[in-house]
Amino acid sequence: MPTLTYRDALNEALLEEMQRDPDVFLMGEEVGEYDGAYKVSRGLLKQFGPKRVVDTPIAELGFAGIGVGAAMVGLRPVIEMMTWNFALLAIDQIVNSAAKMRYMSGGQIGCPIVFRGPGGSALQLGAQHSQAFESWYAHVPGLKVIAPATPADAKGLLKSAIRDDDPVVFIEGEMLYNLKGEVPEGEHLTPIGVADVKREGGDVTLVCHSKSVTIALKAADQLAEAGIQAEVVDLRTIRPLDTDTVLRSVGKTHRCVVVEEGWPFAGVGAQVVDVLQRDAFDELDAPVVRVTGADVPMPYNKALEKAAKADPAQVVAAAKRVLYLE
Amino acid sequence: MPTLTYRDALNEALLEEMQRDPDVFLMGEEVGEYDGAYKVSRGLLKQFGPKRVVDTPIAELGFAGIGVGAAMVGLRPVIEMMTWNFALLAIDQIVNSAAKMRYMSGGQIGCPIVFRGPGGSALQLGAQHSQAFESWYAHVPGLKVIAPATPADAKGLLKSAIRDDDPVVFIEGEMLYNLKGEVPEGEHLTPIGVADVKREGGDVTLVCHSKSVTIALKAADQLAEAGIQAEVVDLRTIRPLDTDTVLRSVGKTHRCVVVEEGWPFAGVGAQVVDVLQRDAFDELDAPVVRVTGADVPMPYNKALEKAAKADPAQVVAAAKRVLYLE
Amino acid sequence: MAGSATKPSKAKKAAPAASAEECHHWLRQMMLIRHFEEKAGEAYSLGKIGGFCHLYIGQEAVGVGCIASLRPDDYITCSYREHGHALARGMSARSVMAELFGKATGCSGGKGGSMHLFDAERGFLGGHGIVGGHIPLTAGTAFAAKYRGTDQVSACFFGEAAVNIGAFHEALNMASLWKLPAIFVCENNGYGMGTALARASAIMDISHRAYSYAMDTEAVDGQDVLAVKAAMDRAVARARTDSMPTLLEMRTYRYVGHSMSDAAHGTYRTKEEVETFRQRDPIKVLAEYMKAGGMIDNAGIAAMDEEVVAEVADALQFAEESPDPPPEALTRDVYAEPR
Amino acid sequence: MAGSATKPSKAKKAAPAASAEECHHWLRQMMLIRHFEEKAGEAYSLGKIGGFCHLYIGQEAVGVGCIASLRPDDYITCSYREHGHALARGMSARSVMAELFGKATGCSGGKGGSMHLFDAERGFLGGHGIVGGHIPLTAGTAFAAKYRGTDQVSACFFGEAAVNIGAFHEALNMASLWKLPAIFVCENNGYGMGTALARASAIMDISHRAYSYAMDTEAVDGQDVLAVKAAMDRAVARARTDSMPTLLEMRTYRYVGHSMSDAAHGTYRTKEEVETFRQRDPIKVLAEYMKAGGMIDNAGIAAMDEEVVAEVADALQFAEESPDPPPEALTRDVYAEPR
Ligand SMILES: Cc1ncc(C[n+]2csc(CCOP(=O)(O)OP(=O)(O)O)c2C)c(N)n1
Ligand SMILES: Cc1ncc(C[n+]2csc(CCOP(=O)(O)OP(=O)(O)O)c2C)c(N)n1
Ligand SMILES: [Mg+2]
Ligand SMILES: [Mg+2]
Repeated sequence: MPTLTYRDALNEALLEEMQRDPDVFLMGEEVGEYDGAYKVSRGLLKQFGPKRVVDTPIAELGFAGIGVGAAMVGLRPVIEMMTWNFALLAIDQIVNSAAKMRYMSGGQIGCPIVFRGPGGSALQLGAQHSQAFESWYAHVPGLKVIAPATPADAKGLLKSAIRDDDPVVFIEGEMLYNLKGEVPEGEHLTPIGVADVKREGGDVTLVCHSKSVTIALKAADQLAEAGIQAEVVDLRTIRPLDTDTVLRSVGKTHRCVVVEEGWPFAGVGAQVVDVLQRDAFDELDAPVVRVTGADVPMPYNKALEKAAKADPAQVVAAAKRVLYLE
Repeated sequence: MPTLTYRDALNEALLEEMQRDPDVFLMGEEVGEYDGAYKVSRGLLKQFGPKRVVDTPIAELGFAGIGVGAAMVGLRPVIEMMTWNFALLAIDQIVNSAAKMRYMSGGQIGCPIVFRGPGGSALQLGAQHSQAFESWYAHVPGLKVIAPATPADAKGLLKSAIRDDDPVVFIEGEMLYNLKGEVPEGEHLTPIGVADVKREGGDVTLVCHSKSVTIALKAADQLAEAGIQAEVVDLRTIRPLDTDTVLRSVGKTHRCVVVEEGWPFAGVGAQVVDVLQRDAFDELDAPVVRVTGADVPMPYNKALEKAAKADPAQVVAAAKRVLYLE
Repeated sequence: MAGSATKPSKAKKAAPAASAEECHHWLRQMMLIRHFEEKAGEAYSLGKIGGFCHLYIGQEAVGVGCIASLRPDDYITCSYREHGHALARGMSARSVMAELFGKATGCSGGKGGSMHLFDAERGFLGGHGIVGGHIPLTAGTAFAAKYRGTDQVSACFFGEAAVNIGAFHEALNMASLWKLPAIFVCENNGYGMGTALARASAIMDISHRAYSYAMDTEAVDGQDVLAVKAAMDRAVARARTDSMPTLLEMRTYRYVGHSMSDAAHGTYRTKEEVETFRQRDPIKVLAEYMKAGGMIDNAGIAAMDEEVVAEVADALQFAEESPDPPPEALTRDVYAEPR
Repeated sequence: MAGSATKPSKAKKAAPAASAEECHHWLRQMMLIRHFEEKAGEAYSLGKIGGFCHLYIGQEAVGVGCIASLRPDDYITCSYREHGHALARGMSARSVMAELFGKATGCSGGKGGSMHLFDAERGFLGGHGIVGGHIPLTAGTAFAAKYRGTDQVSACFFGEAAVNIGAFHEALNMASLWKLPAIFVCENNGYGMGTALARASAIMDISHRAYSYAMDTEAVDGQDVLAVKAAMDRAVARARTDSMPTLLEMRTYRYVGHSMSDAAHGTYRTKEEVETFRQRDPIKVLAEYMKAGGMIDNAGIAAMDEEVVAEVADALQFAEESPDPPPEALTRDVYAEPR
């Protein structure tokens, strides 16, 4: 199996799906001639031409709506948001048009569209360029929300998302683009709504997604040195949430830490906790502890930014807390 | 003490604060000549003139940004969103400009602004006009989020919000505008971030806000008939969340139901549950149960809409569940 | 009053010829819409229709004239004020009224309502509730037609207040930049709810907004269905053959309030103003043209009126007797059925 | 290549007179900005500056000429490409460089960074990271000035790609509708990241977009600081005395990549194109004008250069030696201190 970067795995998914289905097209700022602001769409313009790889003006609300209109009549647009921070301008088209079209039309008109791009923080991009909005989109019925952590999942889930008949919010990560990993070739379709145990362990469950999977795996290694076996459950899909896999793990470990990059209030972790405290009430030997981004706008300064982010040390401390070791 | 409708209590707050501080002005669609789409600003144009009661074109992103700009240089804008569904178009100015201005500027430039208007569902307005977004705004550091349930709180909290030096998202309710209640005259300032026990009870805590307070109070009456005394805790402010008052109540009742109009996934209730399961882990005799809006876009049909909404019967059933009576 | 709507200016072009048969069809359609809306208003007051309900009384010529110019496989997206467009597109009075009543037999299954009428087979891609929100959708369906190489065109209907919102600006710039086969029809009825045009836009000549996008444009007398049809024909041809978009400003007027919860006059416009504009009632304008051309007489008009009254009465009864959607409809169509 | 920037056209007006003293001041400012940006680029490559960093090399005349026309109590809001405007406004090279280094002594306390420079006392209301997002903010500060009855004006600086976004359309319509004392300065440097103007806007003459808002407008040679100053003076006067807004299109060019992570040429424009535009380097244009007018000679220019080199070197050292913000700064200024 070849080893690819997360970026190239996404590129491969786009390439294969555009080859497979002529109705699939890519639209967004700098996706064509510039080969993508983060090079995810490198080579696609050359391969498919300007009709199917469409560079746009800076007008997120407009081109998100154009994507929805095209999806309403049967095309399968992939709309790139240069980053999910800029998608706030387009959120009316995602939430009021795409998410509701099938329901409002009594089932007549669906919206098979994928909105994709990097979310969350990178390094010192400041308050307006560092936000993670998974919990916002996962709040909305009619949307599916996917946040892959590895190159293999990135390819498999993007292929599944493009073939899905519902609007999908697909959140990548600038800090993940260079991550390397083995990626199955060809028809590698990862099911939507299915979490993945990335590391087995019996002592504590670390629920995570996207970048926080890397954090959780590092924490798990450190915990292992202290003789604690952590099970790392990568949600992969935020909505629909695979509560069974999480419950199965917590049923085994009886202790849980939820790790996410975003802000705490009503974040993805709050929903995971809500499910666990109800459906695993008798299984939990300790309250679920969350590790999140600091509840502040992202500062520019390097040291402050580091302090604002979830990291392995905080996860290790949280794990020890639910094990009553600290 | 006079009895006012929720609408007139808001009107009184606007009138008093505009009289008190010449820097306070009201801007939004139909707030002036039309006396407000829901008549909340009735008479203000006549009293203060078009300089301070400003009708706008339909351009939410634009006039929300104009409000932020005016607040950056010391005015105190009250920006009316005809409904919070339309504010999705302005959410970049609320989240990327208003919420971050003080932090990005290293404390130099604040943003004393109030965005207000009706949120949530009314009767048969359909999917695009019936949404409750409290949890979205409460997710964002830098914002305060208020959702009053009664005329007295509406007046007291709007006066406090207008005097607050931070951006406030103030969510009213079309179905609350006609609610009557006693409203203190003059300098009635309700503190932000303080919940209010609207009904004492020792058996189960019903946490609620905005319209769900009315639902919880009705449920409490029905429960009382079954000999169950429910304590109704009205959050009033969603961010900052008054966890002390909630914990105090749950410390007494050991059982909790959280009621909200919005969708379940990562809703306000999920955050309340997250806090309770951790800080009241040993107090809870049963998992916290939530009653929310159905996880669907709002249908138009009357019967389906009714089925989509939280109601007293569901709260009674939930209360009995946490009391292991059902 | 704050200022009345822009005076409807005579179309620059000579009154275009139209066959007697076409005129009959249009007259009947406009009368059907007028009567349908009057009855819908009554049903609303009787509590049979809930929520918001925006009537099309006074603007019938725009919907009828424009949609008459379209092919069955063209695409249409509208704002919430779209009962007339739905009927003009051939959706039955039954299916539209049943939707207003929230019934399972409604064109959106009772889940859309007055503001969200859909008929996929007829390319009727909705009523939409966010002002200007559907303008990019039209650019999207036009993009799809061009992408597929069909010569379908896409028509968008929105009000004059929508030209001041970001979605209008972004969509028209891209529609022109990418030469999309779209016709953007602005129904300038003078008011956005209670706000007269002069209080919302820095320019009164809305058609001039097209210059920012190097887009063809025309201001048209929206009360004259023949003028509307002729202008739309030009725009449709431009889209279908040259794949070029057009902005049409239809100068029209609504005789009723913004919605059922807004008075017809007395707050932001006078009774006199409404009466003045009623002089050029689109139904009267066409009827007089047809009578002058010997295409119809008063008896014919009366007969036609009886037909539409019957059709609407049937639709009301059908809606009344239709069942509600079943309880399980609540959770259906949130997502696609898994394949 | 996809297409070069719009050729800078000579300003219609005659080259305006400016005093020797003013010219000296502007030449020094432009040289300071040029040198500052070159050193900032180096510091970035050495890892002392993180994140995004957008340099102003080539566009100095616009910031200097426009801001020279403003009073100290006027308001300025910029995009993320605002180092030059900050220096032109009088913010010290020290405070700006320290902010780029993320230090506590930076103009935003180290928490804003390159894209978010603020100085409340100087009315410098930020760099902002959302394209077009600060255009309504300028309309807001102009609204505030008019509300208070002061004759302050508000200037907004944004790129040519920002004219295609909704915030531009909505803000300019309201600024014109309410006659707000604002000057909207579009710095048309030909590209929005890698997208040439012709691939983003349906019209190439950006100044014509003002017609949609009945707003005064001018296209100006952005490489000639005198022409820039003269045009800005006209716009500032219009705002200060008549409270009328203006759209100024400054035709300029950037000699470096969009940001530090974008090559100066080779992907979306050729080296030759960059060289062509370098012929009209704004510093060269002013220096030649001054030499021709006997205001300065090469020795004077060299001396001035030494001064700015020293000033920037001092700023670099200051930034290097300045402390990081303290750890508790993380949670400060999220909300106001309770009164
Ligand atoms: C973004 C947005 N803001 C506000 C509203 C509330 N609203 C509904 S219709 C309307 C007036 C629209 O006027 P116009 O565009 O002229 O259309 P008309 O109703 O006259 O056909 C307003 C303000 C909305 N639906 N969407
Ligand atoms: C809404 C939004 N979309 C995309 C981006 C990413 N981005 C930052 S600058 C830029 C190009 C802007 O070009 P222009 O407005 O011409 O300004 P210039 O950089 O040329 O000064 C883009 C696409 C952003 N910051 N905001
Ligand atoms: Mg109108
Ligand atoms: Mg540019």
